Amino acid sequence: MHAQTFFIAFFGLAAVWFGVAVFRTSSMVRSALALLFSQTAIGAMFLAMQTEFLGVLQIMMMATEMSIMAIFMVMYMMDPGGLGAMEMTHQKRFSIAAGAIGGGAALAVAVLTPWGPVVAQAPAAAQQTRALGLELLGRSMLVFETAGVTILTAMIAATAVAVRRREGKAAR
Amino acid sequence: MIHGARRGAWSGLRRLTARAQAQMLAAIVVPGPEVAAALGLDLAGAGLLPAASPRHASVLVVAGALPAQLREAAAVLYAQMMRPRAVMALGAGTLAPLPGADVVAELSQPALLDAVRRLRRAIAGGAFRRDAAGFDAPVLRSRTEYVCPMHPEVVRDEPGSCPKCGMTLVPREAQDEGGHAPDAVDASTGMEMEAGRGGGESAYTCPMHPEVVRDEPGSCPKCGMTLVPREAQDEGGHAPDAVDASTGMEMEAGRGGGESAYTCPMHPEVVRDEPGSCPKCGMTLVPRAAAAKDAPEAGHAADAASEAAGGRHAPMDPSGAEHSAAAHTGMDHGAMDHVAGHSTFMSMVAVTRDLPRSPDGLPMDWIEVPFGPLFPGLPGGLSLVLTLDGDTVAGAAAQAPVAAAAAAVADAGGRGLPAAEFARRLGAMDPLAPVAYRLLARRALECAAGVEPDSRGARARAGAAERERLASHLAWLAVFLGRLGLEVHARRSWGLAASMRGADAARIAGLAAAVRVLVRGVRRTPLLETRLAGIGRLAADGRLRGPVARAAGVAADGRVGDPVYGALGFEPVTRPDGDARARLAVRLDEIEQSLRLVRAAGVLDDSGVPGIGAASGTGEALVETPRGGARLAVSVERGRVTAARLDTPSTVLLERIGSLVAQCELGDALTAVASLDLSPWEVVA
Amino acid sequence: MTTVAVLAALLAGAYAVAVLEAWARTGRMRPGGPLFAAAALIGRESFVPRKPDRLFFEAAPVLLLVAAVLAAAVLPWAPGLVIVDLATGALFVNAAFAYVLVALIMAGWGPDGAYAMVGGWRFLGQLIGYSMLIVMPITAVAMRAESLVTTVIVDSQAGVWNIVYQPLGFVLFFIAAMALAFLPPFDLPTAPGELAGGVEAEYAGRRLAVLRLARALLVVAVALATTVFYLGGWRGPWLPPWAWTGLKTLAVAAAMFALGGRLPRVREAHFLAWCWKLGIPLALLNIFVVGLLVLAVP
Amino acid sequence: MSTLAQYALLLGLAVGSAGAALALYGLARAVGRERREPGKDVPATAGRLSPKPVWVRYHARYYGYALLFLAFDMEMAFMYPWAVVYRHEGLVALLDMGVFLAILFLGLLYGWSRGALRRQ
Repeated sequence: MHAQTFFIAFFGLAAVWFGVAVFRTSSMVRSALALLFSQTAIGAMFLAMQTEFLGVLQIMMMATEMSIMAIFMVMYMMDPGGLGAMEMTHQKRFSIAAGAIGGGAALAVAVLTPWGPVVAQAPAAAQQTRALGLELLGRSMLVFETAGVTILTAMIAATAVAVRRREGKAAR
Repeated sequence: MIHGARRGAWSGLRRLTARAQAQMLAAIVVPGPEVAAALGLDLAGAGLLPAASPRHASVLVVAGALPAQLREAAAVLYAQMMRPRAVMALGAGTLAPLPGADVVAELSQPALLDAVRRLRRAIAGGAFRRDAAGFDAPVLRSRTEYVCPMHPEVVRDEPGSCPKCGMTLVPREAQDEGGHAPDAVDASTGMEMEAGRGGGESAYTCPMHPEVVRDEPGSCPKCGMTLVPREAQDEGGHAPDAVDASTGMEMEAGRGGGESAYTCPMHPEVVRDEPGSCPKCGMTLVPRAAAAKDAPEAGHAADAASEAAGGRHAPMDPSGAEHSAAAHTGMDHGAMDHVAGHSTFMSMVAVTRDLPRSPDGLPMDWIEVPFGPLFPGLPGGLSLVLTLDGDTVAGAAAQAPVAAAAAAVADAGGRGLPAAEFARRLGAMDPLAPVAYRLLARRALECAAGVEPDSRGARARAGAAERERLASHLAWLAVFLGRLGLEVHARRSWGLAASMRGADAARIAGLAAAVRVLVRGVRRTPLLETRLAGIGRLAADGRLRGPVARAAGVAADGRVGDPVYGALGFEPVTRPDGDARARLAVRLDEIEQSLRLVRAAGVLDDSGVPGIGAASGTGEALVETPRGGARLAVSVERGRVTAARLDTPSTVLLERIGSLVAQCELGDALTAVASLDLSPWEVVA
Repeated sequence: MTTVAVLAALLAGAYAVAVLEAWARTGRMRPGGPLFAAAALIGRESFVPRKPDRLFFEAAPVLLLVAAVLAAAVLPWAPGLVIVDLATGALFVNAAFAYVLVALIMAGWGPDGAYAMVGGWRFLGQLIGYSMLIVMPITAVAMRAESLVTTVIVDSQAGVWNIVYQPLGFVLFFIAAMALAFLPPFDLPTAPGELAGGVEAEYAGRRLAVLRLARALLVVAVALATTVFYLGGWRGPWLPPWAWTGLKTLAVAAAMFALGGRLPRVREAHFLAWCWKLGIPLALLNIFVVGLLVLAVP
Repeated sequence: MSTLAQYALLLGLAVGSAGAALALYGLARAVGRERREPGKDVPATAGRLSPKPVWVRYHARYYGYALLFLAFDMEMAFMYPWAVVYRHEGLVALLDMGVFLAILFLGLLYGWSRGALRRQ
């Protein structure tokens, strides 16, 4: 139990540390990969909390998605290597306020929501995956299919933007 | 003992690794493996492993004499190799600026085998030594030059002021190739000017050691780096894109005299007399004068600079570094804040306005990347610089720094050269096709002197020319297959190409079966046709010659109509498509064809100097070299060649590279260039 | 104990793979070659280019090594002979393989050299092609096994190996696995003869040694994954189970090298087009067919 | 072995592999130090010194694929739990996932028709 708490705290701090690193560097690739490792640390936190499927999924998906984010940042940002040591932050006061409010709201939800009784023992990891599958095909089928439609919308929107660009009508 | 040893005394661990390194010799060949093969060297057969990058190589093999430019390039490669490193010189003359050769041998396969043995011993016993010397060469040193920020044409070797405008010249790192000034220093150009106006005193500091502050340009006493103006470091944020704009806008702001109004980038209706933030969105207001100029980010740069200028007057006190840091921090809260904020998302259109556009309309930075003169997979000596837009080639500049043709021909002027010497020089011009060029000289001289060539000799010379074509095509095939990753076939091809040198008809007949197996194997390689289709398409026109023209459907062949070849049963090979696939097919067909021609000729002989006595006259000849028809016109006076004009196939190919690779993917572009089989040695300037 | 045994097996596999790779490149089988190569690399200098992203440059080989080891850690050599028999093993293998991309991007970006950078971003394009062809066939394998546990997946092949049960999935996975380990003809990021070493171009000495070791382990991991998912893992007559796993893994690796030496390097545009216009529809078809089979044959 | 012990072992392996690499570096260090020489630290470019930085806006021509890939990657999150219970649920699962994949495939076809599946 103590080990579990220790690792949750350790990876939590790692996630925060990498999260800070995102803004402390002027290199776009570093920034993107710092975000990746922040997300990986969150995945490790999930593992420490014994939610195996979620944790491994997080660790897997973030690697590719953040790498793709890195290439898009390198494509569109000025000076992606950070050679000019450009200051990356702006509107600091506003951001700090927004961050504080957002963080406070999340904390409030976490603390104030009645989560119900604590389960003494987490279900076995294989059982979790099964239960998730049954949930997807049972109660949450509509959510699942809606997710499909949402993804379709995203694909169409993304393609439409890319295609318009290709024709050179609006090069943003 | 080798020149490139690591420093240190022997220990057990070092002895062990030295022995292992003697076994694993990864080699880089200069000028290139195709030259080595033409000289009859089979490097893989001698146990040298190919190295993709100089970082992986432990031996630099010099095959044959190198022209000065290639020696310099080889020195750069050598400098970038990791110690312990060695130089093996095979039949090479001068090596400078390379250090002396660690192993010297003549140009032959047995000598190479022996040299590799000696090199292994030398490395096993000399990879470490206490007194290992460093390596330096002029080509590796960068010098600092001084340019005027306003007049780029003013370049001086010494610091000083511009003769045109009186401004202080700013330092810039420069290489012999030119144009290598790092962006951070470029950025200083704009800022330096500002400082100059602000009082003329600027401080120079080391990018690595901020505590080093000088009031003169120079280099850092700690690390030797060029000092950069302090402002450049602080203001580096605008590098590299906003620089030009900021230079211009600076003047604008200076003239404006500070009476500009401030407006919000998002809400143009918000106008204030003072700097501050927008009541609607909270963003920092920007000066309207600049915004109206449609280059707002530049205006900010200027604004930021003038705001911060007070705090940045080059202090010479010991707390200089601290002072500068304070100035920087101050800017974070104020001016710098909106500069950065602005340029990251607000005014991308303005910021990227001057960037080059790709065909899909996206503004990108382009970089110039050298792919030569010593790039593995391209002909050694071909200096190719590609402008890359991501992984796509936006432009190309190809040069042949090793082109010797002009020199060989020009030297024929004046008193003139004896005919034999002229033929020898022309033959030595291109290491990839010496026989064809000797033959060309001979034919032209015979024509000039009116000597009738004897038919038996002509037949033997045709046989020798075909042997050379065979070797040349096989070497090209090896390079080409190697770059496609077909290592198995490439290896076989190298061995065959090297063993063609000096082989007689019987030996070639013995090798014919292996050559046919190779050709058949390449033809049957799955996906190869798909891989090459459509790459490097060149339409046939009157100027293209050789296999490249024949792959585009034109039977441009100097052998057509030659009675000697007619007697041997020659028919030109053509393919219609004009792409890399067709070039491969044509060369494969020609390899088989040359085998047949060699067998039909029976005797191979290219010796014999044309005996033209003291004849005079002019003559012209055309010989089909492995790369296409080469034409030579000579004027002979009393047995001496006084003038000569040479036209070679590679000259035309070199001109086509630019259009050939435009908008190709990088790998396709390099494949296209490689498929031409261009010989930089025979290019006529 | 199990951990030590499996790690030893992995190292032995990496050694064999290094011998195989040298054989594919030079045509000569030198059993002692990798030892010499390692000893030679240890004794050579290893330079960091100037003004690089030093953190990336140093981290890339180590990250590649970690990714390869972790991927192999959840794959069984015999019943009980697996380091971690994770409940989501098949998914975890994927997760570990995803960091190969991260490592190569770091190695490409780190040295601030053109050849390396092009190589790194090329591999991202390559991943966009092969990634779905790793994930979707594994899904079909999991459908049959009703589990993501790698040992259960081997057990599910008791009657018929998956190579027979879902040959389409095997072919797709095999090709994608080669692309993942950037083996020829999918060696776009390193591309000897085309990019002068690509992401490897600036690495030398000890860092190159770690990079090469990691790459060899990665090849072992993908070959082992192919064995476990499609070739019945440790199943086979006469020999002990671990020997079967070892033999099959080596055979898969040898097949990959033999195939790679005989095919020209693909063009990135072709690879992406094939993967998306042919591979993904086929992978979905494979899932559908396996779905019908699973329901039809209880 | 408990799941937590499994994760700890995986973490240990990761740290151990990194440690092994560092040990190798230490061994190599014992052989000798690098020697700084002019030109050595410039990235190797075929025999020409080119010290200019290459970290600039990089045009990746596969961004059309990349956008579709993000969607497909997301979809895999649902595929694994589904695959595990597939046999148990039977026809319902097949139909359910069939609809889901059909929707996704539609997206692929749309992208294909608009030219996202090619070098831009």
